[in-house]
Amino acid sequence: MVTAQPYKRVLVQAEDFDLAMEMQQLRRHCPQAGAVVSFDGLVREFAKGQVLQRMHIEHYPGMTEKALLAIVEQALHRWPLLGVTLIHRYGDLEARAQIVMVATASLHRQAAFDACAFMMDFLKTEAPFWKKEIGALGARWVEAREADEQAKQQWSLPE
Amino acid sequence: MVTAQPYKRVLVQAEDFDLAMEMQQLRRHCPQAGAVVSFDGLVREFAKGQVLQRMHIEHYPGMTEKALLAIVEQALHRWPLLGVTLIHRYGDLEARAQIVMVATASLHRQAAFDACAFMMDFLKTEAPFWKKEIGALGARWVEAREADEQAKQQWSLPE
Amino acid sequence: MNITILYFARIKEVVNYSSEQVSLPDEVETIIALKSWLSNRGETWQKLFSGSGVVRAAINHELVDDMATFDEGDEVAFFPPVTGG
Amino acid sequence: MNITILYFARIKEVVNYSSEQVSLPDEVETIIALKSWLSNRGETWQKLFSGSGVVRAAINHELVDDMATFDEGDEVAFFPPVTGG
Repeated sequence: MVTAQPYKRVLVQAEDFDLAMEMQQLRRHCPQAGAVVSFDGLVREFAKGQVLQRMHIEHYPGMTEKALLAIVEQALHRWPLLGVTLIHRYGDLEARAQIVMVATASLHRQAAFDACAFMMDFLKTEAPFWKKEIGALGARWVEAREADEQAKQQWSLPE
Repeated sequence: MVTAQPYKRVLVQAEDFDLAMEMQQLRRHCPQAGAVVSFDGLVREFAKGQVLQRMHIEHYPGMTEKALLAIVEQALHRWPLLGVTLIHRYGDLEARAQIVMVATASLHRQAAFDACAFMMDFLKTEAPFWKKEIGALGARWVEAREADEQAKQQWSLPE
Repeated sequence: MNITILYFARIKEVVNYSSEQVSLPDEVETIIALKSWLSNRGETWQKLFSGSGVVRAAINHELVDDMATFDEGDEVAFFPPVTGG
Repeated sequence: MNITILYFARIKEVVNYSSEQVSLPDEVETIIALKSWLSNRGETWQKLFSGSGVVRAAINHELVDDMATFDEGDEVAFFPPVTGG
């Protein structure tokens, strides 16, 4: 009784997004859902001990859209999802601003939780975004974290 | 730089809740959050092959509140959370109505994801709620699922 | 000893009680002994506590196992495995 | 062979280019050969591709490794490990 075509919404944009509205829309498109999981990623006020004034996010137009779609397709292939929303911003973001959201809808909770965490882990390691933190002490590019690469590895399927 | 006292909001109620408003409130109380994860549990339209007219949820007043608080305290003990919201409804719910929400805020995504999934797994096995499905073919109490008990076991800490 | 017993969900429907006050003989002070004492009420009760459907118990809002003991004035509850969330 | 090269983030700042069109000698057709060819431009380029900071590459929007080959008209990009999400 899962609808044939899952709902997909993938956006790369400078503008802010309305998490509440996006989740309502996801629910409306997935009337059979028993579970909806969302992740909301925010610019932190502190980074490496300094107060953050803003964060600049650069991306690779053209490649970004393809990378995000590929991540969503992988999730849809691995879990019985009814719908997915993925929105990632770029440009200059203030402290506490929203950076990214991923939301998943499924019949049962495990698929929604796993697929949402999976997409965040893959976003962190496969989507061409680069963050620069701008604070009182200056600007610095955020370094890729080994922990993010490890988080991705845990989703490896047995050969 | 984690605030000393995490934000806690735990409710058992017949009334519906406003997920968007609850998540805004959680974010407002956790200005240092880098990650907010939410779970929204809904009454499904179909159950065991029949169209569901409504779901009745019975609970054990007095024990329920304590069980939910204990689950939240366990999560706060295990993960560095900035805030938690947990709301569970009881009474008669229509198909597609909201049953339960859990939302977590933390500096980094892993704690928010894990704590949210943990609380749902413990809700399913430790909170005194009982669901009855009422459909065209009659009413039946939902049976406890072995899978839920197994999901809980995966959170066991080494002795 | 006097205690209050509460019943929930399917079990409440089977026994047709939601709560009752009972006066127990001195030797009935564990959950297992209480189940046995209630089973003497007749077939319905006997089936309930001996059947395949698991009956969970709580004393004063805490989940307990069959060997748990209760005291004067305690609240004991019987219910099926929970299915919330 | 003519290709377009794009640079992003820290690498863009180091080389001071965001994109360029280059005409390559015939033997330069892999990412590793292109890195070597660009390194001949001087110290800045040499340090970039030989230094400890990992430089990732993409051909036509697909992440690739050093041995990947490109063709006439392809878009090659160099950037640091990604840090989105």
